[in-house]
Amino acid sequence: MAENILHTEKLTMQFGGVVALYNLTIDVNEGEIVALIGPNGAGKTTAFNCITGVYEPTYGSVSFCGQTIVSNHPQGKMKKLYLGEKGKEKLKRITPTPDRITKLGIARTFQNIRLFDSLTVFENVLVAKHMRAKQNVLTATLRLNWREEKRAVEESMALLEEQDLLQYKDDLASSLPYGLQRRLEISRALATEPKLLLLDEPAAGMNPQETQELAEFIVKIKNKYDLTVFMIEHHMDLVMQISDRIYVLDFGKLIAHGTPSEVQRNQRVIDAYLGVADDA
Amino acid sequence: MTIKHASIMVFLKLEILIRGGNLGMKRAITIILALCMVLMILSGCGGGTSGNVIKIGVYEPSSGDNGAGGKQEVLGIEYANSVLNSVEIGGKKYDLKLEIVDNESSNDKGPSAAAKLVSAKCSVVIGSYGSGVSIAASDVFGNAGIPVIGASCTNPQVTEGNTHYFRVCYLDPFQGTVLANFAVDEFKAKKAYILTKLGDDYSVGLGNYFKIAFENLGGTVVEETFQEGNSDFTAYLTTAVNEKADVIFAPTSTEAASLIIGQAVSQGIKIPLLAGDTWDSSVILDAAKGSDSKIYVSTFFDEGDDSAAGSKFVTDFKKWLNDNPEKLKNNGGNDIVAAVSALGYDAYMVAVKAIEAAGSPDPQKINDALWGVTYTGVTGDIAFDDIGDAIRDVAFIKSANTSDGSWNFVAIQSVK
Amino acid sequence: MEFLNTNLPYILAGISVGGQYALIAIGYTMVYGILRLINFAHGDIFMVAGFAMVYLSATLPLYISIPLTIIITVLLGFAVERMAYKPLRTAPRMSIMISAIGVSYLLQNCAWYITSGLAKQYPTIPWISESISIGTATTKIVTVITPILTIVLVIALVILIKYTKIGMAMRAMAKDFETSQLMGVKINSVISFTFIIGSFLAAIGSLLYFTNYATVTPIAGAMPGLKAFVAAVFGGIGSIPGAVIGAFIIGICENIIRMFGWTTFSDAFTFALLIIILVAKPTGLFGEKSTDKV
Amino acid sequence: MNEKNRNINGVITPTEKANIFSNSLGFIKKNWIGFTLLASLYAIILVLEQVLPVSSMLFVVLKKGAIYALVAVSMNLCNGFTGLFSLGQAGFMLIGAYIYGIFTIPLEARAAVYQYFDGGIINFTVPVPVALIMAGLAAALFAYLIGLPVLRLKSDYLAIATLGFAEIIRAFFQWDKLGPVTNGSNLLRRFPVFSSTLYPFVVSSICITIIVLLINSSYGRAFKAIRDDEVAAEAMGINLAKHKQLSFTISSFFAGVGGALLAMYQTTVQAAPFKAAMTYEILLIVVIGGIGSVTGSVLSSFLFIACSEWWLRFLDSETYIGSFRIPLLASGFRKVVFSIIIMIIVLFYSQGIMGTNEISIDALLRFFKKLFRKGSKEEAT
Repeated sequence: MAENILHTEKLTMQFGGVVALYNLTIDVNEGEIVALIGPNGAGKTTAFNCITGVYEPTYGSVSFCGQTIVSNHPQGKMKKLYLGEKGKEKLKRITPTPDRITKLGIARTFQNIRLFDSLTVFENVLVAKHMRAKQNVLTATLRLNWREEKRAVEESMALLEEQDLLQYKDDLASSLPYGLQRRLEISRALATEPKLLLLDEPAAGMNPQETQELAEFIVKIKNKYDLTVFMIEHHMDLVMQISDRIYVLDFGKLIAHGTPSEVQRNQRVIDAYLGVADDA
Repeated sequence: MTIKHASIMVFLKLEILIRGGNLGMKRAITIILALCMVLMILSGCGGGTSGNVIKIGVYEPSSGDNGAGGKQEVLGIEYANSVLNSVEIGGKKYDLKLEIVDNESSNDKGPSAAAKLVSAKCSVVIGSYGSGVSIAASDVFGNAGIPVIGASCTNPQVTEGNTHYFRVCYLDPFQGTVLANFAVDEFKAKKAYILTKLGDDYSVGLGNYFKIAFENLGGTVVEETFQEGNSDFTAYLTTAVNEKADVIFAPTSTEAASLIIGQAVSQGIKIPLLAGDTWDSSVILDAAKGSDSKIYVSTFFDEGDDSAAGSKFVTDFKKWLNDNPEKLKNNGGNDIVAAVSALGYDAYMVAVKAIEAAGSPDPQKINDALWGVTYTGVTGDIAFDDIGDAIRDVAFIKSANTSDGSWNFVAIQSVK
Repeated sequence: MEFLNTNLPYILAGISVGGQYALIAIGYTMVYGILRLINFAHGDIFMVAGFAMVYLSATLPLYISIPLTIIITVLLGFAVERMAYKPLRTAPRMSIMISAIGVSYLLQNCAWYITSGLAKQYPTIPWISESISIGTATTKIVTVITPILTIVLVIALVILIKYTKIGMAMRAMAKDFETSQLMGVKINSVISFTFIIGSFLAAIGSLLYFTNYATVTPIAGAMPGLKAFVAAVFGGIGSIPGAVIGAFIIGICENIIRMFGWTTFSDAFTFALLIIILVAKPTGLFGEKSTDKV
Repeated sequence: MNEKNRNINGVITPTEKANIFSNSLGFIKKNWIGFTLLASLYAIILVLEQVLPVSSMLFVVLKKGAIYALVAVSMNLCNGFTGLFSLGQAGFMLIGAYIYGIFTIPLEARAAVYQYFDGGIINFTVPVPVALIMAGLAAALFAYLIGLPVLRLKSDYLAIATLGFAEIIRAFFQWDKLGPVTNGSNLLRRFPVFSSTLYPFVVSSICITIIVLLINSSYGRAFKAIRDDEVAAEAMGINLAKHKQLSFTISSFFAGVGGALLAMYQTTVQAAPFKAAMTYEILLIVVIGGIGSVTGSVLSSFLFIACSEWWLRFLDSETYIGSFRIPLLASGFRKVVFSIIIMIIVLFYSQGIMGTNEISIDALLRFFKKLFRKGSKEEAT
């Protein structure tokens, strides 16, 4: 089996009294396309946010390529709740900011597209190159970083060309049609040179045909850039078609896990999606 | 003119360029706005000395902290102008015209106001009430070679180290010493509480000189400062009481003064309040009227002055005020003659003397002539020493009559 | 006891000024609660109330000029909202804030023009301007009345917000602007009502404040306004009891600072307090925490 | 306006793609029109100074306008391009002005200036350019320290906290105990000042050029990304804290330099005027010019100063046409009119003069070409 690239260990997230995510343990291996599915409010986006450092998880850890990147141990009341008698368990507390995680090689897109609206399509991609460039504010201002800049521009141009966005390059990101905005967001994520790409509902709001195109697109970029893809998706066609494995979440808990066909047959999954018939 | 015109045209075009294509309301408004600006430029470009007019600049605050005092000073100048509005030089009659700007009592707005006077080609400038603004604008006048006659700016730094600034009033070291002497003589004061306003050169300076003089006379002082815009003085006054001060010395603007007096009255504080020339204003009388507070100020001029020049000035000035409701309003709604009005009058007269002596409207010549001018004004004899300060050796001490809201003459105090 | 005797005046002044800040702070906190807008012009509305009283009482007896002052202030608050904030309801928050700064600039300059920038003597209101002695301290009656009146008004306001329909609408809007709009809350009238209450309290505050300090200037509203805002933040913006407690704390602390002779820093202290609270507990003492949804 | 014209000093248009990446020499080569314009601007000012009397109000406006342009652009960097709503500008200008004053007052004048503090405790001076840089650095240092706790705050809270810090700074500089250094609350004066209008122009234009370079650099894009969407920017690997801090500090650096220039213009320095009202004034300039537009800020600075100091001044004096006194004209009316104009702009032109657009050389050229073409067409018909 291929090497493990992402591992979450008992990831738990609590907002006030609401437990949005409970003891989530998942694995994503290199070169896979893994999907995370579940009904609305199941905690899928919360899981992404914990992995990418947007939220600090209440408990649990995330490791990436064998290195622990997020880890927390709860304090006070929470400690009793989550650690229980295993209170002696020693966890190093690691709470990095999202930019650090992106730098390590995890890129993401957002459920509700978050582009830089006042920047052009080209600049949107260029921004993602910023962190990889060897420069400081002085060299950048005085244009002493022109080699870096040149490289960033060329790479961004190449990327745009590949994604068929080149013709829109000088348009404002906000002026693009919806589908292209999605594609731009993914391109922008690719520009950060990730190993693992997290896609948060990439097919939201798309018709079957567009979804089909997206499926091909995801597979294409996965192969081209040697990526591992971990995605949240509602479109079952898409999920079933391209994912190698599926994790199913419901009310913050993992209820099923397996290949698409296994999951499809799983009764709990069916219940979660359709509701139990005599649910009083 | 053409250049300015062109610049505005460019702006107009740019506007059209930017909003190009978006015809309609906005564009119309833009064009109207731009046209207005062109008109403004046209009107802004008027002026300049022409024909037989000599311009006397008036650089005074009519707004801000010192607005009230500044206005009274301007009144004195305007009155003087109404008395004497022409001068004959070399057989040719020149009209004297006042060019009044508002320096807003502000050190950062002052220089621009001064520049306005310079660009209006004034031959000589009078002002300002408030030492800080005077210092701030000093260089603007200096660089343009225009002499300035300060009427009531008492801080030594105004005239020090330059040759174009003169003044007709006495200085803070003198005034501070006078007041310290008065405090010791009158009240046998051992301890004084000094309250000054941060960032006000007049206030801080006078407070400092009072402190030095008072300590030299064997007293002790407690000092505190307040910030601009402060309106709660109860805490300060409580400190004064707790420190068992014999006198409170508060050389502040009239604005703060009325707050201090009002709050002292409501706290039932009986300690005598002492202050410098700024407090010689009807604002103080209004604030103190009907209370039992004891307020003493040193000043340049006393309304009850019985010298011939003095009493004539007082009568005529009051008449002039009462004839002009607008002016009366600027004086605070009554016809009490403020010392700064008298000083403004004298400063104007000195300026006219200098113009006559110079025999020319040329600022440089007036500047040279000023050193030798002597004049007997309503506030006493005026002649300048080699720094440019009027030579003065007495100050008037007045106290507020709280029953009828007028000033009582107390003493003519000089330095021992 | 000796300590209390000598320092009683400071504490009295602190409580009194705290009450006045509280009345202004409520206006800030309610508007912020609903519109998420720092109404920078609020302090200036307070100042205009002062001037209105000065000019009205010059010609009219007090029993007419006081209600008239309050009405004018309320109308001004209403007008400012309608003219300067309503057109920008969908604009970014920064533009509304800038509009607020613009209104503040305009009001100050108008006041400056009308009064020529001169301080005006505030009329003496009989009884509350008289002096009384408390222990060793002598002060105006208004000093004593202020905190009492403040607390009475705040209780009335809290009741209004808790038990009336419009109060409920206000709370709903503070929680979720869009949803309450969808639920049929007439947002414009609720916002206007908020401004009316804020201005009304500011008018009362100005009556008390200027009776205490006797003169009104065009910039008289700026500092109390800022301090009242700090008080609102300190107490947790959006929370009325928070604003009141914050205002009293600031008023008292400010005077205690003066007691120690650190007068230069009495204003600076207020802001230092603000920064400390913002850094340590950004939601203030009683504010509610909100999590951004990503 | 067409999006393709958005960049000053040209970031990317297809034809330029080839030669944009080169060293600074290339940069100059590419922007030769801009530099020629700048040089001719200097030349015009020089000529004007020879032709017009020194006392002309035009120079006052130009000097103050240039200084305010720098300060406004620096504020725009922070507020407009990074989306940090900071209201501490006056405080940083104050630091700049004081540092400049303190370190350049000639030794022989110190006794007179620090008259209450026995000549002060600093007994050396530094050359003017060094002092200007020191002024900027000192402001930047303060900004850095302030930024550490404050920049985590969100929009309005950040605004009010920076406003508060500016007030605290002002109180500190007026503190008696610091008198030997800052001269307490008294005036600092007699430091070297500029006499030529060219001086503030040159300094300001250098500084603004640097800011423009920064805005168009990789860091500038990162700033704009933060402004547009903090969460997404972070997800793109942009370190929020670091970049906000950078923008804030750099903005303050230039505000400090602007403060020093203002000190030179005013010839005296005192802490009192550097209060919130000054920050509001600068903020209004930025808004009028368009938040996020450098050329807008520059343009509106000159307009703002010209209006407030010059063109509208006639509103302040009572004017008679014949014997008819024009109503309303009296001291203070200027400011009322001025604030009404500002309110109109804020309410109806909330984008300001320029919005987020810039006047670029390309756009100007195109504009003139179009004019020309139009002209020739008319001739033809």
